[in-house]
Amino acid sequence: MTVTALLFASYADVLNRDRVELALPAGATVREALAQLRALPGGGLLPPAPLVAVNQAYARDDAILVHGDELAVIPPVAGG
Amino acid sequence: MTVTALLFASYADVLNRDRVELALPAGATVREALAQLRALPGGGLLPPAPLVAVNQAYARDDAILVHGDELAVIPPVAGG
Amino acid sequence: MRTTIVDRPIDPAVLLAEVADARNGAAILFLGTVRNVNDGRAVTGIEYSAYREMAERELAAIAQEAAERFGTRDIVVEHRLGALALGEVSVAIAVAHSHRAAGYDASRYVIEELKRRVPIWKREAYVDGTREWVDPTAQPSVMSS
Amino acid sequence: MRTTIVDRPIDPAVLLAEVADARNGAAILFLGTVRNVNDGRAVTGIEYSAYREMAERELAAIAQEAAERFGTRDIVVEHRLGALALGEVSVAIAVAHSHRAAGYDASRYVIEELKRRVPIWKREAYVDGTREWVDPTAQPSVMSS
Repeated sequence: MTVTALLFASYADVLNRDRVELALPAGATVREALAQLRALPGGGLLPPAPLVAVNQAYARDDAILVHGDELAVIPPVAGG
Repeated sequence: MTVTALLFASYADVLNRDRVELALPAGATVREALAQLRALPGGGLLPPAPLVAVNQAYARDDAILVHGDELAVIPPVAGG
Repeated sequence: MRTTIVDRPIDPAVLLAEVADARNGAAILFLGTVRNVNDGRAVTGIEYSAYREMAERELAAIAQEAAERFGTRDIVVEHRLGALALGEVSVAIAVAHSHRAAGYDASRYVIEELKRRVPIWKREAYVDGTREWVDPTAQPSVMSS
Repeated sequence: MRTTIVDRPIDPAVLLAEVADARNGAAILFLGTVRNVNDGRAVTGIEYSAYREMAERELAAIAQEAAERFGTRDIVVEHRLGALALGEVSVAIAVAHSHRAAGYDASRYVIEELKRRVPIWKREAYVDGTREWVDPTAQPSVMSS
Protein backbone atom coordinates (compact mmCIF):
# COMPACT_ATOMS: atom_id res chain seq x y z
CA MET A 1 0.00 0.00 0.00
CA THR A 2 1.01 3.63 -0.43
CA VAL A 3 0.97 6.34 2.23
CA THR A 4 1.79 9.99 1.61
CA ALA A 5 4.13 11.46 4.21
CA LEU A 6 4.08 15.23 4.63
CA LEU A 7 7.01 17.12 6.15
CA PHE A 8 6.94 20.65 7.50
CA ALA A 9 9.20 23.42 8.71
CA SER A 10 12.47 22.09 10.21
CA TYR A 11 11.61 18.48 9.24
CA ALA A 12 11.15 19.47 5.60
CA ASP A 13 14.54 21.21 5.85
CA VAL A 14 16.43 18.20 7.20
CA LEU A 15 14.90 15.82 4.64
CA ASN A 16 15.10 18.47 1.93
CA ARG A 17 11.58 17.74 0.77
CA ASP A 18 8.01 18.29 1.99
CA ARG A 19 6.37 15.15 0.69
CA VAL A 20 7.35 11.47 0.29
CA GLU A 21 5.31 8.58 -1.09
CA LEU A 22 5.97 5.54 1.13
CA ALA A 23 5.39 1.94 0.02
CA LEU A 24 4.41 -0.07 3.11
CA PRO A 25 3.10 -3.60 3.80
CA ALA A 26 -0.59 -3.91 4.67
CA GLY A 27 -1.15 -3.38 8.40
CA ALA A 28 1.91 -1.16 8.82
CA THR A 29 1.86 1.30 11.68
CA VAL A 30 2.97 4.92 11.97
CA ARG A 31 6.17 3.64 13.60
CA GLU A 32 7.10 1.62 10.49
CA ALA A 33 6.41 4.62 8.26
CA LEU A 34 8.66 6.77 10.44
CA ALA A 35 11.41 4.14 10.18
CA GLN A 36 11.28 4.46 6.40
CA LEU A 37 11.55 8.25 6.65
CA ARG A 38 14.56 7.91 8.96
CA ALA A 39 16.30 5.78 6.32
CA LEU A 40 16.15 8.67 3.83
CA PRO A 41 19.08 11.11 3.48
CA GLY A 42 18.81 13.51 6.43
CA GLY A 43 16.17 11.32 8.09
CA GLY A 44 18.52 10.57 10.97
CA LEU A 45 17.92 14.13 12.17
CA LEU A 46 14.24 13.48 12.90
CA PRO A 47 13.61 13.15 16.65
CA PRO A 48 13.00 9.68 18.14
CA ALA A 49 9.25 10.17 18.62
CA PRO A 50 7.91 13.10 16.60
CA LEU A 51 4.30 14.20 16.74
CA VAL A 52 2.28 12.75 13.87
CA ALA A 53 -1.15 13.25 12.37
CA VAL A 54 -3.01 10.77 10.18
CA ASN A 55 -5.50 12.37 7.83
CA GLN A 56 -5.21 15.66 9.72
CA ALA A 57 -5.84 14.32 13.20
CA TYR A 58 -3.14 13.70 15.82
CA ALA A 59 -2.34 9.97 16.06
CA ARG A 60 -0.22 7.60 18.17
CA ASP A 61 2.75 5.81 16.69
CA ASP A 62 1.00 2.43 16.94
CA ALA A 63 -1.90 3.61 14.74
CA ILE A 64 -2.39 1.28 11.76
CA LEU A 65 -2.18 2.96 8.36
CA VAL A 66 -4.31 2.14 5.35
CA HIS A 67 -3.69 2.73 1.67
CA GLY A 68 -4.04 6.38 0.72
CA ASP A 69 -3.53 7.76 4.24
CA GLU A 70 -1.91 11.14 4.68
CA LEU A 71 0.75 10.93 7.40
CA ALA A 72 2.03 14.31 8.61
CA VAL A 73 5.18 14.52 10.71
CA ILE A 74 4.71 17.56 12.89
CA PRO A 75 7.59 19.61 14.35
CA PRO A 76 6.97 21.42 17.66
CA VAL A 77 4.19 23.84 16.85
CA ALA A 78 4.82 27.57 17.27
CA GLY A 79 1.66 29.37 16.26
CA GLY A 80 0.30 32.50 17.86
CA MET B 1 -15.83 75.48 59.89
CA THR B 2 -17.42 74.77 56.56
CA VAL B 3 -17.27 71.48 54.63
CA THR B 4 -18.72 70.95 51.16
CA ALA B 5 -20.68 67.70 50.88
CA LEU B 6 -21.11 66.29 47.36
CA LEU B 7 -23.93 63.90 46.54
CA PHE B 8 -24.13 61.65 43.49
CA ALA B 9 -26.50 59.41 41.59
CA SER B 10 -29.18 57.86 43.86
CA TYR B 11 -28.00 59.90 46.89
CA ALA B 12 -28.40 63.14 44.94
CA ASP B 13 -31.89 61.94 44.00
CA VAL B 14 -33.02 61.22 47.57
CA LEU B 15 -31.68 64.53 48.91
CA ASN B 16 -32.80 66.33 45.77
CA ARG B 17 -29.48 68.18 45.49
CA ASP B 18 -25.89 67.39 44.55
CA ARG B 19 -24.09 69.74 46.92
CA VAL B 20 -24.58 70.98 50.50
CA GLU B 21 -22.44 73.37 52.53
CA LEU B 22 -22.22 72.02 56.08
CA ALA B 23 -21.36 74.15 59.12
CA LEU B 24 -19.52 71.91 61.60
CA PRO B 25 -17.61 72.43 64.87
CA ALA B 26 -13.81 72.24 64.66
CA GLY B 27 -12.63 68.62 64.95
CA ALA B 28 -15.85 67.16 63.58
CA THR B 29 -15.58 63.76 61.91
CA VAL B 30 -17.13 62.32 58.78
CA ARG B 31 -19.72 60.66 61.02
CA GLU B 32 -20.94 64.02 62.33
CA ALA B 33 -21.13 65.43 58.81
CA LEU B 34 -23.21 62.42 57.72
CA ALA B 35 -25.54 62.99 60.68
CA GLN B 36 -26.19 66.53 59.42
CA LEU B 37 -26.95 65.21 55.95
CA ARG B 38 -29.40 62.67 57.42
CA ALA B 39 -31.27 65.48 59.11
CA LEU B 40 -32.03 67.08 55.74
CA PRO B 41 -35.30 66.32 53.88
CA GLY B 42 -34.83 62.89 52.28
CA GLY B 43 -31.64 62.30 54.26
CA GLY B 44 -33.24 59.43 56.12
CA LEU B 45 -32.97 57.39 52.93
CA LEU B 46 -29.16 57.43 53.06
CA PRO B 47 -27.76 54.05 54.16
CA PRO B 48 -26.38 53.67 57.71
CA ALA B 49 -22.72 53.62 56.62
CA PRO B 50 -22.23 54.94 53.10
CA LEU B 51 -18.84 55.04 51.39
CA VAL B 52 -17.22 58.46 51.67
CA ALA B 53 -14.27 60.25 50.17
CA VAL B 54 -12.52 63.28 51.62
CA ASN B 55 -10.77 65.45 49.05
CA GLN B 56 -11.16 62.69 46.44
CA ALA B 57 -9.70 59.83 48.45
CA TYR B 58 -11.74 57.13 50.20
CA ALA B 59 -11.91 57.80 53.95
CA ARG B 60 -13.22 56.15 57.14
CA ASP B 61 -16.14 57.60 59.04
CA ASP B 62 -13.90 58.54 61.97
CA ALA B 63 -11.69 60.74 59.78
CA ILE B 64 -11.45 64.29 61.16
CA LEU B 65 -12.53 67.03 58.77
CA VAL B 66 -10.93 70.44 58.38
CA HIS B 67 -12.32 73.69 57.03
CA GLY B 68 -12.71 73.61 53.26
CA ASP B 69 -12.72 69.83 52.93
CA GLU B 70 -14.71 68.25 50.12
CA LEU B 71 -16.73 65.33 51.51
CA ALA B 72 -18.22 63.06 48.85
CA VAL B 73 -20.91 60.55 49.78
CA ILE B 74 -20.46 57.71 47.33
CA PRO B 75 -23.27 55.35 46.29
CA PRO B 76 -22.31 51.79 45.29
CA VAL B 77 -20.10 52.31 42.23
CA ALA B 78 -21.20 50.78 38.94
CA GLY B 79 -18.56 51.69 36.36
CA GLY B 80 -17.42 49.49 33.53
CA MET C 1 0.18 54.95 30.05
CA ARG C 2 -2.99 57.01 29.78
CA THR C 3 -6.33 56.97 31.60
CA THR C 4 -9.12 59.28 30.51
CA ILE C 5 -12.76 59.94 31.30
CA VAL C 6 -14.40 60.90 27.99
CA ASP C 7 -17.73 62.29 26.82
CA ARG C 8 -17.54 60.98 23.26
CA PRO C 9 -17.56 57.55 21.61
CA ILE C 10 -14.53 55.35 22.33
CA ASP C 11 -12.46 54.18 19.35
CA PRO C 12 -10.74 50.92 20.33
CA ALA C 13 -8.28 51.24 17.41
CA VAL C 14 -6.84 54.38 18.98
CA LEU C 15 -6.12 52.57 22.23
CA LEU C 16 -4.56 49.59 20.45
CA ALA C 17 -2.31 51.91 18.45
CA GLU C 18 -1.19 53.66 21.64
CA VAL C 19 -0.05 50.47 23.36
CA ALA C 20 1.61 49.00 20.26
CA ASP C 21 5.37 48.56 20.57
CA ALA C 22 7.76 46.13 18.89
CA ARG C 23 8.91 44.95 22.34
CA ASN C 24 5.44 43.50 22.94
CA GLY C 25 4.28 40.06 21.82
CA ALA C 26 0.70 40.39 23.00
CA ALA C 27 -2.02 43.00 23.25
CA ILE C 28 -5.28 42.50 25.14
CA LEU C 29 -8.24 44.80 24.63
CA PHE C 30 -11.24 44.71 26.94
CA LEU C 31 -14.45 46.45 25.92
CA GLY C 32 -17.43 46.89 28.22
CA THR C 33 -20.61 47.35 26.21
CA VAL C 34 -24.22 48.19 27.00
CA ARG C 35 -26.29 45.00 27.27
CA ASN C 36 -29.94 44.76 26.29
CA VAL C 37 -30.83 42.77 29.41
CA ASN C 38 -29.75 43.21 33.03
CA ASP C 39 -31.09 41.35 36.04
CA GLY C 40 -33.89 39.98 33.87
CA ARG C 41 -35.15 43.38 32.65
CA ALA C 42 -35.07 44.63 29.05
CA VAL C 43 -32.74 47.63 28.87
CA THR C 44 -32.94 50.36 26.22
CA GLY C 45 -29.87 52.41 27.23
CA ILE C 46 -27.62 53.53 30.08
CA GLU C 47 -26.62 56.92 31.38
CA TYR C 48 -23.20 57.06 33.03
CA SER C 49 -22.18 59.76 35.50
CA ALA C 50 -19.16 60.18 37.76
CA TYR C 51 -17.42 62.06 40.51
CA ARG C 52 -15.20 63.08 37.71
CA GLU C 53 -12.03 64.38 39.41
CA MET C 54 -11.87 61.42 41.78
CA ALA C 55 -12.68 58.94 38.99
CA GLU C 56 -9.74 60.30 37.02
CA ARG C 57 -7.46 59.95 40.04
CA GLU C 58 -8.58 56.41 40.83
CA LEU C 59 -8.25 55.29 37.20
CA ALA C 60 -4.73 56.70 37.03
CA ALA C 61 -3.85 54.99 40.32
CA ILE C 62 -5.18 51.64 39.08
CA ALA C 63 -3.15 51.84 35.86
CA GLN C 64 -0.05 52.69 37.88
CA GLU C 65 -0.65 49.72 40.19
CA ALA C 66 -1.13 47.40 37.19
CA ALA C 67 2.09 48.70 35.63
CA GLU C 68 4.04 47.95 38.80
CA ARG C 69 2.47 44.57 39.49
CA PHE C 70 2.52 43.18 35.97
CA GLY C 71 5.53 44.86 34.41
CA THR C 72 4.30 46.96 31.53
CA ARG C 73 3.62 50.65 31.05
CA ASP C 74 1.68 50.03 27.84
CA ILE C 75 -1.73 50.50 29.43
CA VAL C 76 -4.45 52.83 28.12
CA VAL C 77 -7.93 53.13 29.65
CA GLU C 78 -10.92 55.21 28.58
CA HIS C 79 -14.29 55.33 30.36
CA ARG C 80 -17.16 57.15 28.74
CA LEU C 81 -19.85 59.20 30.50
CA GLY C 82 -23.27 60.34 29.28
CA ALA C 83 -26.12 58.55 27.52
CA LEU C 84 -25.10 55.33 25.74
CA ALA C 85 -27.20 53.22 23.40
CA LEU C 86 -27.30 49.42 23.36
CA GLY C 87 -24.04 47.90 22.18
CA GLU C 88 -22.03 51.09 22.66
CA VAL C 89 -18.66 50.88 24.42
CA SER C 90 -18.64 52.28 27.96
CA VAL C 91 -15.07 51.31 28.86
CA ALA C 92 -12.00 50.20 26.91
CA ILE C 93 -8.79 48.85 28.43
CA ALA C 94 -5.81 48.17 26.19
CA VAL C 95 -2.74 46.43 27.62
CA ALA C 96 0.33 45.30 25.72
CA HIS C 97 3.06 43.14 27.19
CA SER C 98 6.06 41.15 26.09
CA HIS C 99 4.25 38.02 27.33
CA ARG C 100 0.57 37.22 27.15
CA ALA C 101 -0.07 35.75 30.62
CA ALA C 102 0.96 38.96 32.38
CA GLY C 103 -0.96 40.98 29.79
CA TYR C 104 -4.20 39.13 30.53
CA ASP C 105 -3.62 39.48 34.27
CA ALA C 106 -3.01 43.23 33.97
CA SER C 107 -6.18 43.66 31.89
CA ARG C 108 -8.20 41.71 34.42
CA TYR C 109 -6.73 43.71 37.30
CA VAL C 110 -7.70 47.02 35.74
CA ILE C 111 -11.33 46.10 35.03
CA GLU C 112 -11.88 44.45 38.43
CA GLU C 113 -10.39 47.40 40.33
CA LEU C 114 -12.26 49.88 38.13
CA LYS C 115 -15.55 48.19 38.99
CA ARG C 116 -14.65 48.02 42.66
CA ARG C 117 -13.55 51.57 43.36
CA VAL C 118 -13.84 54.13 40.55
CA PRO C 119 -16.75 56.47 41.44
CA ILE C 120 -18.87 56.04 38.33
CA TRP C 121 -22.60 55.29 38.36
CA LYS C 122 -25.06 54.14 35.77
CA ARG C 123 -28.78 54.58 35.42
CA GLU C 124 -30.51 52.04 33.21
CA ALA C 125 -33.55 52.90 31.11
CA TYR C 126 -36.04 50.06 30.61
CA VAL C 127 -38.53 49.28 27.87
CA ASP C 128 -41.42 50.21 30.20
CA GLY C 129 -40.06 53.78 30.35
CA THR C 130 -38.73 53.60 33.92
CA ARG C 131 -35.14 54.31 34.93
CA GLU C 132 -33.08 52.99 37.84
CA TRP C 133 -29.62 53.46 39.31
CA VAL C 134 -27.73 50.19 39.16
CA ASP C 135 -26.53 48.87 42.52
CA PRO C 136 -24.08 45.98 42.02
CA THR C 137 -24.10 45.36 45.80
CA ALA C 138 -27.86 44.66 45.83
CA GLN C 139 -29.22 41.12 45.80
CA PRO C 140 -30.19 40.10 42.26
CA SER C 141 -33.93 39.74 41.75
CA VAL C 142 -35.51 36.30 41.57
CA MET C 143 -36.03 36.77 37.83
CA SER C 144 -32.33 36.81 37.02
CA SER C 145 -31.27 33.83 39.09
CA MET D 1 -18.23 31.71 15.19
CA ARG D 2 -15.50 31.89 12.56
CA THR D 3 -11.90 30.65 12.42
CA THR D 4 -9.73 31.45 9.42
CA ILE D 5 -6.14 31.05 8.29
CA VAL D 6 -5.33 34.16 6.23
CA ASP D 7 -2.53 35.38 3.98
CA ARG D 8 -3.20 39.09 4.40
CA PRO D 9 -3.01 41.61 7.24
CA ILE D 10 -5.48 41.10 10.09
CA ASP D 11 -7.90 43.94 10.85
CA PRO D 12 -8.92 43.68 14.53
CA ALA D 13 -11.89 46.00 13.98
CA VAL D 14 -13.45 43.43 11.65
CA LEU D 15 -13.26 40.72 14.32
CA LEU D 16 -14.69 43.03 17.00
CA ALA D 17 -17.60 43.94 14.73
CA GLU D 18 -18.31 40.26 14.08
CA VAL D 19 -18.64 39.35 17.76
CA ALA D 20 -20.63 42.45 18.70
CA ASP D 21 -24.16 41.72 19.92
CA ALA D 22 -26.44 43.65 22.26
CA ARG D 23 -26.72 40.53 24.46
CA ASN D 24 -23.03 40.88 25.32
CA GLY D 25 -21.62 43.05 28.07
CA ALA D 26 -17.95 42.37 27.37
CA ALA D 27 -15.65 41.82 24.44
CA ILE D 28 -12.06 40.64 24.75
CA LEU D 29 -9.62 40.92 21.87
CA PHE D 30 -6.26 39.18 21.98
CA LEU D 31 -3.57 40.14 19.46
CA GLY D 32 -0.31 38.27 19.01
CA THR D 33 2.32 40.53 17.47
CA VAL D 34 5.84 40.07 16.17
CA ARG D 35 8.39 41.00 18.87
CA ASN D 36 11.77 42.51 18.16
CA VAL D 37 13.53 40.23 20.65
CA ASN D 38 13.09 36.51 21.33
CA ASP D 39 15.25 34.36 23.58
CA GLY D 40 17.75 37.20 23.80
CA ARG D 41 18.24 37.62 20.04
CA ALA D 42 17.28 40.69 17.98
CA VAL D 43 14.56 39.68 15.53
CA THR D 44 13.83 41.47 12.24
CA GLY D 45 10.75 39.51 11.14
CA ILE D 46 8.96 36.16 11.22
CA GLU D 47 7.75 33.83 8.49
CA TYR D 48 4.73 31.72 9.44
CA SER D 49 3.82 28.48 7.68
CA ALA D 50 1.26 25.77 8.44
CA TYR D 51 -0.18 22.37 7.67
CA ARG D 52 -3.02 24.44 6.44
CA GLU D 53 -5.95 22.01 6.20
CA MET D 54 -5.22 20.55 9.64
CA ALA D 55 -4.60 24.00 11.15
CA GLU D 56 -8.04 25.06 9.93
CA ARG D 57 -9.62 21.97 11.46
CA GLU D 58 -7.87 22.37 14.80
CA LEU D 59 -8.72 26.05 15.03
CA ALA D 60 -12.37 25.32 14.33
CA ALA D 61 -12.35 22.54 16.95
CA ILE D 62 -10.81 24.85 19.55
CA ALA D 63 -13.43 27.54 18.95
CA GLN D 64 -16.16 24.94 19.24
CA GLU D 65 -14.70 23.67 22.53
CA ALA D 66 -14.48 27.22 23.89
CA ALA D 67 -18.08 27.87 22.87
CA GLU D 68 -19.28 24.80 24.76
CA ARG D 69 -17.13 25.29 27.84
CA PHE D 70 -17.64 29.02 28.29
CA GLY D 71 -21.11 29.60 26.90
CA THR D 72 -20.77 31.94 23.94
CA ARG D 73 -20.76 31.45 20.19
CA ASP D 74 -19.40 34.96 19.60
CA ILE D 75 -15.84 33.83 18.90
CA VAL D 76 -13.79 34.82 15.85
CA VAL D 77 -10.16 33.80 15.27
CA GLU D 78 -7.77 34.68 12.46
CA HIS D 79 -4.18 33.45 12.14
CA ARG D 80 -1.96 34.90 9.46
CA LEU D 81 0.68 33.05 7.43
CA GLY D 82 3.61 34.38 5.39
CA ALA D 83 6.28 36.97 6.12
CA LEU D 84 5.43 39.40 8.92
CA ALA D 85 7.31 42.51 9.94
CA LEU D 86 7.96 43.63 13.53
CA GLY D 87 4.79 44.69 15.30
CA GLU D 88 2.46 43.06 12.77
CA VAL D 89 -0.42 40.96 14.05
CA SER D 90 0.02 37.20 13.62
CA VAL D 91 -3.13 36.10 15.45
CA ALA D 92 -6.31 37.80 16.59
CA ILE D 93 -8.93 36.26 18.88
CA ALA D 94 -12.16 38.14 19.54
CA VAL D 95 -14.62 36.82 22.13
CA ALA D 96 -17.80 38.49 23.31
CA HIS D 97 -19.84 37.30 26.27
CA SER D 98 -22.68 38.44 28.46
CA HIS D 99 -20.22 38.40 31.40
CA ARG D 100 -16.56 39.33 31.41
CA ALA D 101 -15.08 36.53 33.53
CA ALA D 102 -16.21 33.82 31.10
CA GLY D 103 -15.14 36.00 28.19
CA TYR D 104 -11.58 36.29 29.50
CA ASP D 105 -11.48 32.56 30.20
CA ALA D 106 -12.66 31.71 26.69
CA SER D 107 -10.06 34.03 25.15
CA ARG D 108 -7.32 32.47 27.24
CA TYR D 109 -8.48 28.97 26.35
CA VAL D 110 -8.34 29.67 22.62
CA ILE D 111 -4.82 31.13 22.63
CA GLU D 112 -3.39 28.43 24.93
CA GLU D 113 -4.89 25.58 22.89
CA LEU D 114 -3.86 27.27 19.64
CA LYS D 115 -0.26 27.40 20.82
CA ARG D 116 -0.40 23.82 22.06
CA ARG D 117 -1.86 22.02 19.07
CA VAL D 118 -2.48 24.03 15.89
CA PRO D 119 0.16 22.97 13.34
CA ILE D 120 1.70 26.34 12.56
CA TRP D 121 5.42 27.08 12.57
CA LYS D 122 7.47 30.20 12.55
CA ARG D 123 10.97 30.95 11.33
CA GLU D 124 12.57 34.01 12.86
CA ALA D 125 15.00 36.21 10.94
CA TYR D 126 17.74 37.85 13.02
CA VAL D 127 19.75 41.02 12.59
CA ASP D 128 22.84 38.97 11.73
CA GLY D 129 21.03 37.63 8.63
CA THR D 130 20.45 34.11 9.96
CA ARG D 131 17.05 32.43 10.23
CA GLU D 132 15.82 29.73 12.59
CA TRP D 133 12.68 27.69 13.18
CA VAL D 134 11.28 28.46 16.63
CA ASP D 135 10.95 25.45 18.93
CA PRO D 136 8.89 26.37 22.02
CA THR D 137 9.72 22.96 23.55
CA ALA D 138 13.47 23.66 23.50
CA GLN D 139 15.28 24.90 26.60
CA PRO D 140 15.72 28.67 26.49
CA SER D 141 19.28 29.80 26.00
CA VAL D 142 21.27 31.16 28.92
CA MET D 143 21.01 34.66 27.44
CA SER D 144 17.25 34.89 27.86
CA SER D 145 17.04 33.58 31.40
